[in-house]
Amino acid sequence: MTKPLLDVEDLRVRFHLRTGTVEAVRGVSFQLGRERLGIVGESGSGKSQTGRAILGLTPPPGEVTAKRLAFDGIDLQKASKRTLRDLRGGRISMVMQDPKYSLNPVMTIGEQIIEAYQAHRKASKAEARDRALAMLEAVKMRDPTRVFSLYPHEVSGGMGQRAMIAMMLVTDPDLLIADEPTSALDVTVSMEVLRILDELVTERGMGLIFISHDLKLVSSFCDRVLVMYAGRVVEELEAKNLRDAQHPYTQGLMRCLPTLADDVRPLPTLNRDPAWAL
Amino acid sequence: MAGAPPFPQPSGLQAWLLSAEPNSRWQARLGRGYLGWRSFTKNPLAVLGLAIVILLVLVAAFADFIAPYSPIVGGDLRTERLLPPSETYWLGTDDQARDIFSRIIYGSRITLFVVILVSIIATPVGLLVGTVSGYLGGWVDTVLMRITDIFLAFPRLVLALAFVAALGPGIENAVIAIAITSWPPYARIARAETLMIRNSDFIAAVKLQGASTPRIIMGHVVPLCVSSLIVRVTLDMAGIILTAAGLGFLGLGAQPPMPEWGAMVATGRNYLIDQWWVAAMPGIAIFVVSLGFNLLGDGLRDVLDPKAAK
Amino acid sequence: ATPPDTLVQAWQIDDIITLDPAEVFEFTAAELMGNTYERLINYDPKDVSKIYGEVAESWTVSPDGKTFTFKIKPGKKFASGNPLTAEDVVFSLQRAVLLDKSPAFILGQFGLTKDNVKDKIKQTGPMELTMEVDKAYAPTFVLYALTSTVASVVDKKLVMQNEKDGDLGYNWLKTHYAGSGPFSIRDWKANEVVVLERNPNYVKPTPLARVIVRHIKETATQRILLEKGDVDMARNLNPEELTAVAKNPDIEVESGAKGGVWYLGLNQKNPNLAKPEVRKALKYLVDYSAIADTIMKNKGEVHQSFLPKGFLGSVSDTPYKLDVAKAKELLAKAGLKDGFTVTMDTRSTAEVTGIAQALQQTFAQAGVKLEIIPGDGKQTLTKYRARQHDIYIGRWGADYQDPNTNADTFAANEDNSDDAKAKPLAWRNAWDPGPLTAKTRAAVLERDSEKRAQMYKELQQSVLDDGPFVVFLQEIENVAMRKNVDGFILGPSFDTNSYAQVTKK
Amino acid sequence: MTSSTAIGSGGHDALRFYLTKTVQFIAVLATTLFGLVAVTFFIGRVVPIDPVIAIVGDRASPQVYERVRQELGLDLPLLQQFWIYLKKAATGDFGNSVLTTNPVMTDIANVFPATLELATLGTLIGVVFGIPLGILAAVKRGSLIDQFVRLLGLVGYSVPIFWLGLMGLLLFYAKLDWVAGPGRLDVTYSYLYTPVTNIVLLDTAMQGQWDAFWDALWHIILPASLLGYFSLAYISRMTRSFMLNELAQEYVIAARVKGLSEMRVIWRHALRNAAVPLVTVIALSYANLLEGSVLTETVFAWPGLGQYITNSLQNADMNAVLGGTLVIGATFVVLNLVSDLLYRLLDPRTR
Amino acid sequence: MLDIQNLKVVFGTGRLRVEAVKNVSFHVEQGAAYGLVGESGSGKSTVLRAICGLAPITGGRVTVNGEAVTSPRSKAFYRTVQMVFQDPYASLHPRHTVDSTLSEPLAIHGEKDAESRILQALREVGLGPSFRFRYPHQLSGGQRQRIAIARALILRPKVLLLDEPTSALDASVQAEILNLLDDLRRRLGLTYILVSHDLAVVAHLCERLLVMQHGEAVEETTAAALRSGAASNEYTQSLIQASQGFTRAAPQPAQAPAA
Ligand SMILES: Nc1ncnc2c1ncn2[C@@H]1O[C@H](COP(=O)(O)OP(=O)(O)OP(=O)(O)O)[C@@H](O)[C@H]1O
Ligand SMILES: Nc1ncnc2c1ncn2[C@@H]1O[C@H](COP(=O)(O)OP(=O)(O)OP(=O)(O)O)[C@@H](O)[C@H]1O
Ligand SMILES: [Mg+2]
Ligand SMILES: [Mg+2]
Repeated sequence: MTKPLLDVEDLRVRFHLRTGTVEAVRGVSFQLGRERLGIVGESGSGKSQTGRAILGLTPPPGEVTAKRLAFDGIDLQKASKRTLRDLRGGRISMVMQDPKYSLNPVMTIGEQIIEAYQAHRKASKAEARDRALAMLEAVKMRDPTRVFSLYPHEVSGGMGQRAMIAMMLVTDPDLLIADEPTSALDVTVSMEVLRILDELVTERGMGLIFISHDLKLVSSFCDRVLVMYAGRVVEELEAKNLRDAQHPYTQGLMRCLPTLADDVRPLPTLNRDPAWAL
Repeated sequence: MAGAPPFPQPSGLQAWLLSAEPNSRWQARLGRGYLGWRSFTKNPLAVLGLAIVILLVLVAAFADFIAPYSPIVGGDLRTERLLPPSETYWLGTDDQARDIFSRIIYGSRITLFVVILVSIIATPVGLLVGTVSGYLGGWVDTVLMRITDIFLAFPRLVLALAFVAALGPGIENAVIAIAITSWPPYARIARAETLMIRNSDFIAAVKLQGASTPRIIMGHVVPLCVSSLIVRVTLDMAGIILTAAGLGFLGLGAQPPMPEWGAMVATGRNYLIDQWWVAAMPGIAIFVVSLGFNLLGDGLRDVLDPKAAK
Repeated sequence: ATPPDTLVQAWQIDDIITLDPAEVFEFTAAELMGNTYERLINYDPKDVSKIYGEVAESWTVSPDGKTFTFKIKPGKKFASGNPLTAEDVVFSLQRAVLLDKSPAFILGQFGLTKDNVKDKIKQTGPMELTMEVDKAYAPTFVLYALTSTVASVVDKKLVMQNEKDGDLGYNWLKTHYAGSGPFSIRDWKANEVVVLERNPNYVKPTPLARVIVRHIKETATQRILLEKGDVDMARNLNPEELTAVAKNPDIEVESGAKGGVWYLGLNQKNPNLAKPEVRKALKYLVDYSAIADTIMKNKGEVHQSFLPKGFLGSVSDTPYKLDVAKAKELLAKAGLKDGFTVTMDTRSTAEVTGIAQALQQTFAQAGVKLEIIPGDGKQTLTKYRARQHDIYIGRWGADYQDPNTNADTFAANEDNSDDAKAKPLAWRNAWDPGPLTAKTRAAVLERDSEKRAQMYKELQQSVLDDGPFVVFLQEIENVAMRKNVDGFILGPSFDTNSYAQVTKK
Repeated sequence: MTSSTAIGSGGHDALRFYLTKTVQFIAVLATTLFGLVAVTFFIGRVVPIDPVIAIVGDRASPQVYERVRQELGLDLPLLQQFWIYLKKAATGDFGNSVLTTNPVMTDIANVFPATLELATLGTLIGVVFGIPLGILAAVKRGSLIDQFVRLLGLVGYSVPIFWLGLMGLLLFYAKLDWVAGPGRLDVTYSYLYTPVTNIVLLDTAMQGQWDAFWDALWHIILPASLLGYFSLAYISRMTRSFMLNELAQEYVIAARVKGLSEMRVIWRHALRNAAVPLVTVIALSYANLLEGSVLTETVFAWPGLGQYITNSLQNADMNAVLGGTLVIGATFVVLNLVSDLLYRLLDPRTR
Repeated sequence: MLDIQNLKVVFGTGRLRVEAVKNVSFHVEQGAAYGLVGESGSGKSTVLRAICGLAPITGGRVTVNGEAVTSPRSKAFYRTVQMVFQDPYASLHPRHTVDSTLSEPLAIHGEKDAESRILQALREVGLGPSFRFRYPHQLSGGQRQRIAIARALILRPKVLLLDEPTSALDASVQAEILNLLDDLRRRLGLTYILVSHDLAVVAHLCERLLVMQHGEAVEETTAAALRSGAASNEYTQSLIQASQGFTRAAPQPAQAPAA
């Protein structure tokens, strides 16, 4: 890792609300190369907000600060709107949790993919179409031409999620942020989707941030894992070492899951230590 | 909770109100109200709206003390008629040599009366029809919605006019007529809302407790539709005042010499170009009050309607 | 701006429901009929007592006073080109009686009925006809009746060409024209416009080629159009608007007294109003001059007897004026020292409501609480005709130029029972005028004008003293017009407003 | 799964779907109209105005009065009257208007196009200005422009229309001379063309009477703008709220993630979705303009349906009132249907 | 305790007809816990909803305690069978406090003693009296689910239908709820039917389970069999596979994803 693809230092996201200020992300730092980085943590621990802040998509009352927030040497905080827009979708993409809500319901899947492509590449309609079809094929869509002209509500969750991936990868980005890309899907289908993502990373050398609350999944899928708690990274470790995590929080999370393998009863629960949040 | 505590440390009464562990129903309710009030007061326009409405109520209550002249008995027709605003008559006088300011002050009572009466007639009707129709579905829904459609498709004026004609003119009947023409949209809103609610798990849960349909509608569905209806009704207030004015205009609303604002504007129509104040002053009053209700409605929407408050 | 050969008027014409002169009874339509049809005889709008032949060259009355013989002017032509002969006149008069529409009673009161009209009105030569009446009426009474719209001469040939199912062309003429007046009616679009065009066959062709009447409901709109010069005349301006436009150097306001009076009808079924002292007290509780000078400025002048000025025998005395003390005294005498509450059915037009509120204030000074029940015209009228009102505030216009028209309704009531056949105003207010009925009947038979005038004066005096009518204004009609319009005649009745001589400079 | 059913839906299914829709629509139309007729008819009987007086006037003799009463069938039992009316109405005969003596439908054919013309142009103006304003307000929520749009809307809600109308006439017609005065057309042009549709703009344009066309446009622009303003007030407000709703959706974020320009995100994505409920709003505001333009029509001497109905009602001209009410009701139902169809067209989920 | 024979549930008609459940049969003894697993849309929830009358029974038979259920269900039925829903955020009325949510069933059934019963119910699900007057928005997801369970238990039912009671919750909270359910069953002698897509959760709580796919019962098996990895059915096998986490060089799954 000579020069990291993404360099984040002391990232903070605050929401100034009527009821006070909520700090959703509190000083997250990490570096990312061309690898699979997992971010895990409980609901509300700031995983999604971290991902969105990188893309500059923090919703309105939010405020983002960071000591450093650089992508491939480009300072994302100082970049012009134009540059940001070119980066977004062009070099950094994001796959979101639920295809049901994140695909525009009134546009066909094909249109949406073409649109993403044409936003960044000068291409004729026909070229873009070919490219979109190729992309649909790349995500193992069985009948790309048919899916191309379907509306989001006409495809199943798994197909939708694959369409979403196709849409986000059509421009060959260097970095993909996947925010719980499979949690809306059935287990069997989600394995399919993960396999596609995995192939893309290994074949294209893309950087991947994989956000999930499923530790089992992250440990088996990613190279490296950040464990977040209350807006902070409490532990960072190699995925395969997750079982040997040091932090009691991580340990607790690992242990409280029931497994097929052994039948622990009662299940151990997590005793939150206020000190973790500090 | 992630991050810093959302509220600055509260104290005393505030703490009691905001307690996450209320000790009684009352405390829970008040606490909820207080939270709503807090988010309401953060919106200066909504507060302005509320202030206007409160002012209206106060003016109506203390009209006797505020108004310098009689709203009914005019001055000398020869010398005090159609005078422009001056120090004696702040807002001028009308064609019957009456003080427009005093009339507006007293008119606030009628306005308030109309607005309140229409809302307490039309809202429950719309609410009931909408929730029952939405909740029961099937042929009940078809029949009720067809009726609603008929009333919606009716030229409002025809209905109101005919109704007033049947009952005889007068402000009370005008109010009933307006109420009759204004419930259908409320029914529609309530129905749409009910359709969303009726398949939700918490309704399924009460069903599983063996609750009867009326109980579910009244105790569980209606409370959730009320807030969006309240918002809609406050937003409709201006329209209601103006419709009352419109009926007054056709001689079917308030009876002369009642100082009903709409009727005053209507009279002023004859003097619009040269004696502008006769129509303009009550017109401004209507505008201000509508503005008040509208702002209030917008503010309430943010507090009561979770969908709109994002 | 308007074309120089066209007169454009802004006018509320939504009361027009027919163009058949045998049926027309509305102010607007009557005026249009006056300008488009001719009658057997007519009177000089400047001096009502001067009667002249319009279609008739001359006439004679038989010694027994029952047969009138008319000679028709030769060489007259209808707008259609058909010659106008005695046959047309006979047809027109018979037709009016046979159709028996609202105004038919004007002819009917001389004993002409559907059954006998063919015998009573007869053509006696190509240019001569006779009409027989049932009693020896004052001749002016008969002649004035013949000046009314219902006696207009229609083009028999044209009308009968359009007859269907023996309707005497009624359904056709409702929306068409078959006359011989200065103008012909080219087009009528209900609630929108009426277009009149010069009738080239008229004896003295009109200077104007066209008269266009636009229906403008809103008076303020009429005023704006007039000031802008997009109409030449505005017909319905309200008092304030008249005062305002009068200041405009390009506009002048012409006014003339009309044969209409404003009155309150006091229903005698109401026990309070039935007391003579109360009736009188109320007459003292109207601020006549204030109303005439302010709310009804330019629209009416104080007048208290039932015959308008200009009618034979009209009384112009105004004995009553606002006198609260006197009214209180009278009320006390009636046992109503603390006043009483009474309702008044009021048309919800600006002027009526204005008057009503002014009355409310003066009545209140003597403790009479007047509650106004607003309603639109037809509604209040329905109630009035059913004798369900307390007080009705209304306007009464003369149907023809003879004093009998008002005496018959204000001072006569043959049968005061609820199901009476005739329902004059006296009946509507449940008033039995006693001997006044007989006096009214006698007056129409009096052939001596002087004596006849005296009889009407007495009738008026009686009603003024004791009747259930508080007459307070005589109507004035105003026309605001551009200065360049000349020659418009504002006659004493609505059908005598004439555009025949109008020119535009 | 959903996808297979969607694909499986061939032309046959679609045909059946539209067939049932049509049948449904006719049923709805019929019941609504029947309801309207029934209610109006019986209202007509309780109105305390004697329809006979409206015809014969105040001075008619008792015989005339009685005869007319019988001619109108008012002496028959109520239900029988209703039945007779229904039978005639079914054959398209709505009787004659008492006031104008024409068959009611002829009258309405004359006045309705005038209102239609006005309301259509008004809605057009409302849409053309209201939607962009609403979008702007939503995008810049809480900004000055948002407040401005709100104020604009409020004024639209709370100012009496006749006041605005007369002020508009005074300013733009009398003082500034920018527009023509009240009425539909200058008298000099009224006889230059033959009325076919009775929509003056259409008739004159089709007959190549361009001077008349411009004059008509000149006349309609002020009242249409006025109505347009009221529909703008409503449409902009609704647009704002729909847009706020859409802008908060995930797919909008997804569109931003794609790197689309803000313009494209707003117009192509959010608005395209907001358009779905907006269609209904526009249809509704159109319907409101159609029936609610009475006062505008009065001020601008516009011979339209609103005036016609009011006038008829005040004169107990019940045939005319019934006819007018039916036309408005039918329009309402048709507008509902059209917005339904558009809804279907705009939202693939409902197809 | 509970017997389902050839249950069939059909929604809608014509174009909109969906056969959500086709010929499903199973039997649950008193005091047992029975699991239903399967992917999304396989009809698990529908089975539960059909049992308690929230979905129509188009065909087949449902007997509770030896008696066939009636439509509409009798009040007595609701005292026997209660249900806990998947989403704790949606299953509580947003305008009702915990107190009114819990007193509603008591009021409906005319139970006295509401005060103490509510406090007891709260205690049973491990919440103190301080939660009594809170609104749902003042509770965390896990706490809400506890309230939902308390509501289901307050009428002392014998059968509890659990529709993915933990799938909306974080892993740590899931553990708490699972422990609670386990504990309650033992203490109150309840009968459970648990729906989940998570094999591990079902195996943790239930002895026997039914695997469902496309509305049909694919295989009935036991938790023990699952743990040992024994499954006769390919689909069950793939479910077991997937529950182990991601495997990089895994063979193509036996069952293609729905498309
Ligand atoms: N628009 C917003 N306004 C206020 N607070 C917000 C907003 N969005 C998120 N937050 C807060 O920020 C915190 C972190 O949220 P985030 O969405 O990153 O959590 P997460 O780790 O992705 O959780 P989940 O697993 O539930 O998706 C939460 O406490 C949340 O309440
Ligand atoms: N009320 C309803 N109307 C029509 N179809 C329905 C209805 N409820 C469920 N369905 C359909 O029935 C099928 C089974 O649904 P069900 O909710 O039982 O699945 P599930 O196994 O519980 O899935 P999940 O794991 O997503 O909860 C689905 O195809 C669903 O679309
Ligand atoms: Mg998240
Ligand atoms: Mg389910």
